[in-house]
This record gives sequence, structure tokens and C-alpha cells, in this order.
Amino acid sequence: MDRLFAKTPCAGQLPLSIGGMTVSEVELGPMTALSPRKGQGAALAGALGAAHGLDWPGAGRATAAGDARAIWFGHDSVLLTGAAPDAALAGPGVLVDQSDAWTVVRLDGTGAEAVLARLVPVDLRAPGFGTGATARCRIGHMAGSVTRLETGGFLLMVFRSMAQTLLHDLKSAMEAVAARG
Amino acid sequence: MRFSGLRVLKEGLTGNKGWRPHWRDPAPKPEYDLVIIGGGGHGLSTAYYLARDHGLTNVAVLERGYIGGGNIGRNTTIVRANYFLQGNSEFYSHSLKLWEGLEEDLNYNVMHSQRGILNLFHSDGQRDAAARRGNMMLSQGDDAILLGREELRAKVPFLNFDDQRFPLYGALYHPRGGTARHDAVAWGYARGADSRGVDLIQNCEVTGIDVENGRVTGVQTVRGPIRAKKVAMVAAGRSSQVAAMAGMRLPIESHILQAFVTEGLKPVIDHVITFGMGHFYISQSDKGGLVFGGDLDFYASYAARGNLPKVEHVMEAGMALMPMIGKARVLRSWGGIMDMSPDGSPIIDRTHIDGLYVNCGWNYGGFKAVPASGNVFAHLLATDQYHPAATRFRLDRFRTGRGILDEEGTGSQHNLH
Amino acid sequence: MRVQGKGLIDRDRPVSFTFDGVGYSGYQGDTLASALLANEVRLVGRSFKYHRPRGILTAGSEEPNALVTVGRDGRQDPNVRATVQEIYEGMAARSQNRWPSLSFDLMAVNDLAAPFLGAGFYYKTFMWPRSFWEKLYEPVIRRAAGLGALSGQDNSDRYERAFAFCDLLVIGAGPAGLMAALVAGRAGADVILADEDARMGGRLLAETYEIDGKPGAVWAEEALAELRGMENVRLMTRTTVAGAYDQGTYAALERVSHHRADRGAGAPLECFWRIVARRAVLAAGALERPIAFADNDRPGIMTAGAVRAYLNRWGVSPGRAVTVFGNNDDAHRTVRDLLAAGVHVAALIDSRHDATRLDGVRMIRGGQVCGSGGRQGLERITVRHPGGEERIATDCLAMSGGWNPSLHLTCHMNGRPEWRRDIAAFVPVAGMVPGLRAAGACNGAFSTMACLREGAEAASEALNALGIKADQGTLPRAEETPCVLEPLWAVPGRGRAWLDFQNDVTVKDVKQAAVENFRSVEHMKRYTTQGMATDQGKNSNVAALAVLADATGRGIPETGTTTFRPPYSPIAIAALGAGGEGKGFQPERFTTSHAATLSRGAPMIEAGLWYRPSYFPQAGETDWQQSCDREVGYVRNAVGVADVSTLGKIDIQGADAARLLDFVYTNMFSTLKVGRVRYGLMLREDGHVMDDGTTARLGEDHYLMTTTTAAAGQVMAHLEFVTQGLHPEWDVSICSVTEQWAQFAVAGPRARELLNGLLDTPVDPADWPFMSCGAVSVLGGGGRLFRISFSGEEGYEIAVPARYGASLFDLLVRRAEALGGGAYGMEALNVLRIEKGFITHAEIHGRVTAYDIGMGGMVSAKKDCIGKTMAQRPGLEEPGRERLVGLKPIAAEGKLLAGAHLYRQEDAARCEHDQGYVTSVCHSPVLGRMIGLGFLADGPERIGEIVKMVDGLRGVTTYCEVVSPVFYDPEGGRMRG
Amino acid sequence: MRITCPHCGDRDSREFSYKGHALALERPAPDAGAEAWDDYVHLRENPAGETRDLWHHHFGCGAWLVVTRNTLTHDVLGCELASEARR
Repeated sequence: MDRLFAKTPCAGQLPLSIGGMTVSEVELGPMTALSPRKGQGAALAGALGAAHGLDWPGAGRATAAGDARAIWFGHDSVLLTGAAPDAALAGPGVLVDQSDAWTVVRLDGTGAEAVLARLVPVDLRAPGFGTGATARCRIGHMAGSVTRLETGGFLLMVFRSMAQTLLHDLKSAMEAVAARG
Repeated sequence: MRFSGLRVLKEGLTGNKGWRPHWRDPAPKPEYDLVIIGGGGHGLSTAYYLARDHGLTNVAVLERGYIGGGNIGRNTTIVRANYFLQGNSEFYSHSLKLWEGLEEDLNYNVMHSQRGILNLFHSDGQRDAAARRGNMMLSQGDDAILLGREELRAKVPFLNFDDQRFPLYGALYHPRGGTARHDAVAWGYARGADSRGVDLIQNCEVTGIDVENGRVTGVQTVRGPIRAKKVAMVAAGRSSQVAAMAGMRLPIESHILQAFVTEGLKPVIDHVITFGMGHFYISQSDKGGLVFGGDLDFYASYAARGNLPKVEHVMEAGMALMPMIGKARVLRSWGGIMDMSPDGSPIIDRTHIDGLYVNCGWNYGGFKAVPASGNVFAHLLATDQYHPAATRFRLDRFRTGRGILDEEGTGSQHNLH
Repeated sequence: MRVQGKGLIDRDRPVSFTFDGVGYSGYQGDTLASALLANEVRLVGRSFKYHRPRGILTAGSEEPNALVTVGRDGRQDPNVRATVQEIYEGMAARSQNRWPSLSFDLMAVNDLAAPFLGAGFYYKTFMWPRSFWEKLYEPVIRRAAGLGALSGQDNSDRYERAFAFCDLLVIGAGPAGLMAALVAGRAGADVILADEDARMGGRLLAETYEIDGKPGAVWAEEALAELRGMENVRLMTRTTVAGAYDQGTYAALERVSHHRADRGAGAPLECFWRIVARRAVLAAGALERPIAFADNDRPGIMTAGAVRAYLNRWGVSPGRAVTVFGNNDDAHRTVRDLLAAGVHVAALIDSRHDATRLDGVRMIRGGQVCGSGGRQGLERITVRHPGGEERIATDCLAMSGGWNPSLHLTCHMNGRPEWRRDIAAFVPVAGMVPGLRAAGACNGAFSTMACLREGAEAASEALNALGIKADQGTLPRAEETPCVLEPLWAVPGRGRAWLDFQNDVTVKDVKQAAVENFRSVEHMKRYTTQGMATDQGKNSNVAALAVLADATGRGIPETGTTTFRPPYSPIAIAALGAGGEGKGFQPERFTTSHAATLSRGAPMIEAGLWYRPSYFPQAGETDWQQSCDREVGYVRNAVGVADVSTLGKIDIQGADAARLLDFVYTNMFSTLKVGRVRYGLMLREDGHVMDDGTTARLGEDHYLMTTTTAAAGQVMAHLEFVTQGLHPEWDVSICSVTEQWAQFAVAGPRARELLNGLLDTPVDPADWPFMSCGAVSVLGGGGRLFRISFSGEEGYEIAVPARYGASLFDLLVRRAEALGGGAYGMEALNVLRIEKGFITHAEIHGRVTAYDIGMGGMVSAKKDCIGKTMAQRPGLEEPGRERLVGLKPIAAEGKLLAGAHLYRQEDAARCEHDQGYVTSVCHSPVLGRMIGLGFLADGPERIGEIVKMVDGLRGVTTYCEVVSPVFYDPEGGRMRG
Repeated sequence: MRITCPHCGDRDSREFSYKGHALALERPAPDAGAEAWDDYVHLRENPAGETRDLWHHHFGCGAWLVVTRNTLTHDVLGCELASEARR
């Protein structure tokens, strides 16, 4: 009997460690884009809190509760990760499955900020961009998302189809940072 | 004074004491038959052809700063006739023919160099578009050759053929295309117009256009009023402000185009090369500098300077196409103010005001047009008839939808070119 | 000549290097210039036009003469400033612009012809005969011009770019910059201190004066030690801040590895920084200006400041018998330093009659140097003074014409500096660059004390404006002697006196330009090339301006101001465009079937940023046409599989979703039934076609739009504009799901058979009519099925979450092969669609209207939509427009070419007879000949007419019949099934 | 150039795309007449000075913005969401 096998965007290529920095693939589980219907912002936020224990994140913030995370994802949009959306969200919100749409990696290590300074035109210095901060921004030539994790590392997302370019860009930057010592 | 090699020799032997001003600096007269607002390339060539072809010499060119100080003095000097829409192709063909006799005509070496232009393409679809263009050029009587990948490699082996993000399929080669020394073009036309009696008046900003009963009667300037039977607005970069003096709004937005030149280097690039996928083009000047540029900065601006995102994009494109230029150092960057029309093509027309004419909307391609622009505009100014090579540059084409000249196919709307 | 006991070089670390193949030795800390001078090498380069012998003029990045080439092949670096390049073990430098050698350069013959090569000579000659320009004159000029050479090989060094952010950027680490950084750092602000030198300290390293009773260099080192200890301060050495851009963005170049023999494994050679600073202090110092006099360009003649720098910082005397010539007290300082170091000073020539006397040296007051001699280096000068004229033997002349503030960055936003008569120099005006304040010498404050004071003031002012309390603290003590000078730009006299050394622009050239009415500064500059060399006039602009002012009888302020554009000093293209080479220019987008496609040997082609297979070759096939024909056969006769995931997919939900679609498409979508799909046409507001695609109604308030691959981003932005900008009141959410779904076309008579083996519920044709859609279960997982066709056959598109894409593609192809079909690529896809007359962006190329492509009827009369009104402009609907037709050669072997033009049979292929053009062609296996689509004037009314296709580029003329664009199954029975 | 996005804060202009004058928000009615449409699509004041234009935070949050800017100096004087600009 034939069946379908799942494959992640960076399958077989990560983790990659260079000079004390590591980039590894992250499987966040279900990812759902949430947008409030007209005038239903508060209701959707309430439903998110009630169903998943998550605060509705303001612009540039990511909230977490257990494995679930609500990452602010742009104009009128929040990405719910790590939990299948509760049916109650569908009343006040528009839900779109994005579980397969993104390449998701994390970048850890002492040079991580220096690596991102080579790719991201946004001020990611702590404390301005501390734990729980998130940005929709450029990563190299790509539109992406950057979130600072509780561990100090960064969660990076780009379109699934651009996984190879993300890895190429990260690798070049990591090598250059490492070579400077 | 006639210029020649002999003259240079003679002056050299006698201490270079005999040189005279290339043009006069006359005071404005109270009245002219015709006043041209704008002493850039187009205004100066208009004045020259008015005098040469139509015997109109009671003409003043009013320039806010110094002549040739606008886009003619800050472009990337490319001369070509490779348009594919009727309306454009005959005009640029006409212009290239004028270029080809310009030195003798002006008795001024503008260093028109027909070193050939290579327009690269990177897919079957782009080759088809290049073929459509090349066939139009041929049917216009101009030259075009479709080069395959290996023929291209033989001409420019230093391009990145093996590891390009957008692989090289070939190029449309335009052998008669090339470059010219931009400042010399302005000076040559200035000298030619001046010697025929046209008054070139520098530091003379126009502050108003006088209209009585729907007819233009003259202009106000910082050096006093000047009466004129006809007024020609040729102020690319400031077209909207000049037209506003006559109560007009134009279909123009002003944008920045940046360009760059490197330190002088020994000859390494013989042709003009354009890389459409990267919005990048390059040539090497006779002084040895690589002269290159890219696309607009993409925001309305009169600052004549751009920002880093476009700078970097242009450089990335250069590195993508020809990584051998990496060690060349950018010496200077600058920005010009582009009159962007909705369809990317110019406007040469009458206005609804009798005696008031407009020549504007050259987008980022005005330099190569300088001879024909002045030539056909002079024809319109002198005869009130459209020159056969410029019947479609109509001001009303956007309102009527007739004869829109959108070479890029990005739309006859602002900010799409 | 090395001077014992002086300099900040490390005498315990000797370094060997070569120049033009000759081996020399210097010390760690030397620049190439200081090391060559220590080895008494004075001839280093040749000038641009006359190929005059040239030495070292300065000790900084403004050097116009001592330019060399370092490295070979992909690392060959031309026009390297010997004054900046630090020596490293094994470094090989070569001189430039000479042939056959530096000391014997045949091109120096140009110098003899100088009377004929004056300003603008080339505008007046080389015009006859016309064809000689490209053939003779220009090639000769081109070969003679230029300085160094590119190797012609791809750059093989690594470069990088980075961003940095700070509260305060301090540009320059001399006394003013150090003081500013100290004040800001102590206040806790985030500070970046950038300096182009390898060692911070600026002039403090080159001078002998003291701060707080310590030598300046010691004070600087202590200040740096304090700054290094602050976490909030970032010191960037070898970093030139090169440009000021909007909203506090600064461009800077860091030379990371130029001084390293090994260049570090993987380390970049240079890094191009974009520094975003809330405030900035410009503390860039000042540049000393030469004085123009006859033959002032000989090797051995240099600025006095440079002589002091070589002496004090590098322990080198540039000569054994030095003369000093100046119009200010700095010249005296030079004499004092030289004497203290035990160097013989032949004379001090001060142009001021009332100059303060200096003991211990022969001083000539009111004197001027009016000539020089020596074969390839200075041997003597001629001095004119109140007592007459005399010759003085000397091998080094230190000249000082005063200082020009390094205000270049302040001009980058079109600001104009102002003239200060007391120091005879331009100074910045406050506010020329928002957020940037000049301090110290670049602001015209030349004493050390003034530099310290202004640095502290500028930093505290900047931080206070940011709400960060900054105390200036107690300033260190330093000298505060006023600048006393009497302007002297050019010594009158015969002979050529250089202004722009590199470009060989002399005082005579500027005067001649003025005579020829090139009297505006810009005209003079362009006519003479003054200031257009690699130093961008840093050494010469002000003097040239003064000469022009004098020649035109105007004052300097009336004559004009000098202005500067970025970059401050030249930056390699490889640095500005770092990462753009190879595949790094744009992202690559891969479908989930990419690896499987490659493994099947398919050549890939670009579609936007995506890669798609061209065709899938099989053993025995010798060209793409065979593969293509076979793949077309799969679809026509069995079943073909193609990855169509690259098409844009946009999820549209909300109460007003239907309203949005009605507004952006020309046709109606509010009337579409749930579970059905409709083709839609989208216009730009200017009435021309923007894109097309199918849109499915998945639920009452839920649609899924597809776009073409190329226009996906544009359409998404367009929908966002409509929903946010034009109708924010609508209840509609849009979200791109292009990446969420892997989608495959399965087309052909056996398509359903193939699918039924994978779907948990087989497709019942009654439930799945043409243009239907719905959710399906694919081998136990969720998916979507659309019954649509881009081939004219019964066709489906099946979508699954992208994680399963690779797996599903593999299954689909294997099963298709079992059914007599297989995968097909873009070539076959193109044939299939041309046979059906389906359009792509080859036809909707941006210049066509719905009317032109035969879809005028799709513009609904019942509603408004984007582009509808403008599409009704008279010119877009009238006769004569070129409209879509099919083209079929009369002869079976007739060749069609996309890009060819169409003419009436009887007309010549000339522009004025042009009737249209061909957009898409293919060989149709079904029709057994080539077919094409094209645009023809009034085309649809000319069906049946024979027209002439001419492709002059490729020498092909073909007579063809104008036919309907639908060549295959015009009734559509096959796709409806 | 830097633009302060109401959602994302201070950002480099390389994250934005541009659509020209904010006049594009004032779409005429279908029957407004040829002149009104010509004005809307083609004719521009094109000021040398303060202007309001449309930017799209394309690489960021996806918001369309109305930016008040000076075309001579590149000063950015204000920025608001297009969805709120007409209220």
C-alpha cells in the first residue's frame, strides 16, 4: 500500500554548527494564521486566551503557553504555533493553515546576533529586542520572521521554498563571523 | 572659431593664447520670438535646430543655473536606437542618425563612440521579446543581431556564464549603439546655437509664465520680464513646477535615478552591456572609469541623490553578472531627477495654451534623444506641425488611450516603470 | 631614511615585501608608503595624462599619486593607496600606468606634447575622418588612460555586508572624536567610534604636542584603553565612514583583512557597514593643501603634515636635506620636529613677510618656491624672495598651504558649506546633515584644545537631545595656538603648476577654461577634469576654485562652493554588492518535487524566482523536441503529471470576500456556486490586463484564488492595497497559501484512473464536473482537488500539504508511467496550452486589454471593477488595435518564430507596414506543423487571410494563415469529459 | 531612508515598496467622467516639497502606509496606516 511521507524543508541538512553557533530545524507542529473578522479583534483575543491560554500578542511580540505560541505575524495577523486551533477561534477569526508554508530554524550561540546583523536590517539588540520580541522583516533578500526565544537564541522563518537560500545565507554569515574570531 | 587638429597645433605652438569663449553671456533682451525654458541638452538642441533648420535666431534659452547642469551632465551617456513600439522606434532611429553626423555638424567632438550595445536575455520568453525588438529595429532600417550564448561568450567572456542566478541565453546586439561624452553634447549644441545668434542666458530662473486670453505672451524671470511670441518648456526634472506656472498639471512624477563611476582602469569592457534581470547596465568611459547604474530608487524625489538600498542592489547585480569588476572601486555616485511619465515615453506637444509648448517626460532615457528631441521640437515650434518622426508623443494620449507607448509593459500608470 | 628612536612602529617585527619585484624590509606598523620612504624609494607612480614621475604626496587615503596594485589574478587589487596599505610579510606591490617600466615610461612622451593637450583639447580635434574615432583615436586614448588594471578574472576574495545601530556614531578618532566618544561612553550611550586608520588617534599619532602633559599618542592610547573597557562602546578601526544618507544612515567600509598575509580562513577582505545612528559627530579632521608652483609634482615634494606624520609616527625622514615651504605656522612645526629628530633642514621658506622667526634654520621670509628640478625625484628647488632668486639643493620639500576641513560627509545631502576668511577654508554649516554635528578640525577648529572642547560639546549636545544625560566633565589641557595663515594658492610664474596631481590639471588649464567661458565651477571642473581623479579633489578643489576666482575677478564665495558626493573614499563594488555573485543575487525557490525532477535529469528553467523543469529526457532522445513531443503525447493519449505549485494561491475569506473578487476581477465571482471554479481576468487600473487565473469557491465566505507564477507577489500586494487602502471597511482577510500546498496537474484521458488509485473516495464524474472543486482524502490525508485544465484534456489539480509534496509527486509519476504516461515539463505544457489558445504572460505582456485578447465579453456590465473605466477609453477599443489570433503556416514545414513581425503579403518588411507580431510558437504534434499565437491589427476580422511573417534577425519569412487561436478541440469536449 | 511603520517601528526603506501619491486612495466613482479618471490615474501635482505617498511594508507586516514626506529633503514627517488614513 502506498502512503505519503512527510518531509521537512531542511530535511537532512541540519543541524549545522560553525564557530560555536548552531542552526537547527524546528518543528513547531500546527501553524495557523489568525485574523480577526471585522470588529472581532477583542473576541478573537478572548477566544485565544480561553482556548489556548495565550495572550493576544501586540505588534512585535510573541506570547507563549506551554508548547503553544502566538507570534505577531503582520498587519491583522497572528501565527498560532504548537497547537491545533480550537474551533472556537473560527467564529471571530479567519483561520488559515500554514503548517507547511514555512521553513523554521533556530539560531543559537554567542555569535547569533552578529550573524543576523549581516542579514537583517532591523535593530535586534537586547534589550530593545529581548525575549518575546518578534519582527516581520527582511532576512537577506527574503521576507521573514525573527523571534528572540527564551533561551536567547532566535527563531527564524522564511517561505518553505526558500529553505536553501536561508541555509546558504546563514552559512556564509556564520563562517564570516567565526573567521573573525 | 573653427575647431580642428590644426588649430590645436597652432595654438599649442603659440602658447594657447588664441582661444575664445565657446559661447557668449548676453544680457536678456526685452523680447524674443521664442523663449526656451531650460538650458539642458534638450533645450540647447532645440535652440540649435531652430536656428539651423528654421532660421529662427531671435531666440533665448533661459537657464536657472549653468547650461548643461541638469540631467545632460549626470547621466550614463548611452546612445541607442533599440525601441520596439511604433512611435518610439522611428524617433530613436532618427536620433541615432543625427548622432552619427553630430561632430561634423557641430564642429565639436562629442566623442560619440559606436562601440555596440549588448542587451542580455535569460530565458526563452526574454529571447522572444528581444527578437520582437530586434526585428522592429531591422524593419526601421537600424541594426540588430541576435546572439546565442556561445556567440555572446566570444564577445564578452568575462561575464559569469557558469554560475549565474539568471543564466545567460544570449543577447540582442546593437552594433551602432554606444556612448558619447555627455557634457560635450551640451557644450557643442550651446556653441552651435550661440554662434548662430541664439542668446543663452544663464542664472536666469523663470518665475512665471504670462498668459493673456489663452495665449502666452512671455515669461517672468529673476532678471525681469521677457516677452515672447512662443514659449517652450523644456525643463525635465522641473517640468511640473514650470507647467504649474501656466496653471497646468502634467502626467509626470519626479524620481531619482542613481548612477556610479569607478576609479580609472585600463580598458576591460569594450561594449555597453545591459542586464535586464538585474536592472544593471555598464560601460567603460574613455577615461577608464566604469560607468554604470540600475533602476530608479522608486520614490518621488527632487533631491538628486539616492539611498543605499538601490546602491547595493546595483552592485549586487554587477557582481552577479561580471564578478571580475569586484575590485573596481566606486569613486562617485550621483542622482538625477527623472521626469517619469505614466507609460515611460516622452511628451513633445502643444498645450491648451496658444504658443505654449512642452517637451518633457524623458524618464530615464533622455540623453540619447537629445538630437532628435531638439530637432523635432524645433520643427513643431517653427511650423506648428508634428515632425514625421514624432507624431505620437502626444500630451493627451493618456486621457484618450490612443497610442500609449509602454515599452516595458508595466502599465500606463505612475510608479510602474 | 629611518630615524632612530622615533615612531610607533614595532622595530622587533621586521616585515619583508616587494615593490616592482625588488625586495625591501619594513616594520610591523608601516604602511607601504612609510616603508618605501624608509628605503628611500621616492618614485612610486605615474600621472594619468602626462605620465609624469610621481612620488608620495600625503600620508592618508586622499593620496593622489602613490597608487599601486597589490595581488594577482582574482585577488588583483588596483589603485591601492600606498599611504593606507599596511605592509605584511610577503606582500607584492606593483606600480601602475607605465610601460615598459616605472623609471622608463614611453608614455611620458605625452608630457612633451603638453602644449597641445591642454584643457578640453579633445573636444576640438579628432573629428576627421569620422570613422577614425572608433578605429584609431578612441582606442589610443583608452589605452593611455586609466590607472591600474583589473585582472579580468572573477573576484575570488570574500566580502560581506552588515548592519549596525547606535545612539551616537563618532566619525574619526583624533582628539575631537576620542573626546566625544569618552563623553558619550561615560554617559552610557551606545557608541560606535569609527576611524579609517589602523590605529586610532588621528593627528595625535603624527604630532609631538602634549595633552595633560603627556605626548598626544600616549593620551590617545589611555583614552582608547578606557573606551575598550566600556561594553556600550564599539571601536571600529580601519573603517571609513564614506557616506551620509537619510534618517541617520551612514555607509562605512571596514578593511578587515587587507593587512593580513593569510587573510584568515573564511574571513572577509572587507565589510560594508550600514550604520544607523540616532546622532552622529563628525570628527574627521582636516587635510593639508599643497601649493601650486612650477613643477610642484616631483617625487619628494609632499605636504608638510605628511612629512611630520612619517617622521613622528613611522620614524622615517622622507629626505636627507628637507626644505619647508608654507604660508602658516604649521610649516614651522615641521621644521622644529625635523630638527629635534636630527634631520637636516636646508631652509624654511615662509611666504609671509611678517612670519615669526624660527631659530636653528635658515629662514626665508616673504619667499616663494617657484620651480623644482631633478630627474625622477626632487634634487633642487628655485626660491624667489625679496633678495632675488636662488637655487637650493634639497631632496624633500614639505609644503603647507593651510588646511581644508574634511567636511565631505556634510555635503552628501546637498548642503553647501560656507567660506571662512580667517582660515581661508570652507567649513560646514550646522544642519547640513540632520543629526550630524561637526567638531574639531573638520569644523575649522584647528588647535588641539579646541578639538577636545568641540568633541565633548558635540557629544553632550547630541546625547542630551536623545534624553541621555551626558556630562562634558573636565577637559584635558592642550595647546591652543590660533591658526595664522596668509592665503597662497599658486605661485605666479612660468611653467606648469599642478593643482590636480593625478589628472594633470594645472593652473594654466583652469585659466584657459575661464577664457573659454567655462566660468562656473561645474563647467571648469568638467572641462578640465579638475577634481575628478581618485581623490575627488580633496587635495586640489579649493585651490582650483581660488585660481578660477582670480581668473574671473570674483571672490571665492561668489565663484561657488565645492561639494562632495558619496563615497568619501572609493569602495570596491565587491564590498557594496557582497554576496550578489553566483546564486546569491536573488533567492532561489524550489518546489517539493525539485530533487526528484533533478534526479530525472530535467534541465531547469527560471520562472520568477522558482525553478521548473523544461522537459524530462529519456534514454535515446537526442533533443528536447523529442522529449517534448513524447510528453505532449502523455497528456493527449494517457496521463501526464506536472508540478504547478509555483502558481500563486491566495486564501480569501470573510463576509465581503465575494465583493472583493467582483471588484478585482472583470467577471462575476459572487455568483459562483460553492464547490465550483471560474476563470478570472484581472486588470490594472489603467485598463490593461494584469493577470489571470482560476478562483475556487470553497465555502460561502471562502475563496481560493490562483495567480500566474510571475505575478503572484504583485497580485497579493494589489489585493492588500484594495482591502487596506480602497475598502478598509470590508470584512475580508487575505492570506497567501502558495507555500502551504504542493499542487500537481494530472491531465489526460487516464487522469481520473490515476487519481482514483490515490483518493480514498474515487472521483465520480457526476460529482466532479468540469470546473468543480472540493476537499478530498489522499491516502488517508487531507487534500484538495480541482477539476480544471490548462491542456484541453480532462484535467485535475490535486493539492496536499507541502510536506507530502515530494512523496505525492513520486507516486503520481510512477503511477502515470504505469498507465503509459509520465511527468511533463514546461515545454510540453507550453505546446498543450498553445494548441488550446490559452494565454500566458507572453500574450498578457502588460500592453493588452481584455478586448485585445478576445475577452472583452468577460468585462461584466453589471458592476464596477478595477480598470473597467479606463479600459473604456476610446483608444483602447477602436479599430486598428492589434488583437490575438492563431497563425498557421501554409506549408507544413513552414517555420514560425516568436518575436517575428507580421505584414501583409504584398508589403515589404518595413516599420510603416507593420501589422503585428508573433508571441508564442510551438510544433504541434496533433497538427503536425508549427502553430503560433500573435497579435494582428484587427486580427479576429481577418481569419482566413494569408499574412507574411518575417524574422529578419534569423532570416525567416513564412506565409501563414490567420486562424482562430484555438487549434485543438475548439468545442472543448475533451476537457469537459 | 528610514520609515517608521505604525506596526513595526523604525525600518530601513529596503523593506518597502512604493506606489506613488496617496491620491491613489481617492478612487473616483465609475461614472465620475473622463476628466476625473485622467486626474486620478495620470495627472499629478508632483510637488517639490511636502507630499503624501503610499508605501507598502512588503518585506515586513504587509501594511499599506501613507507617508508624509518632503521630496526635496527626504525628511519623513509622518506615517499612518492606509486603512486608517481616510477616517
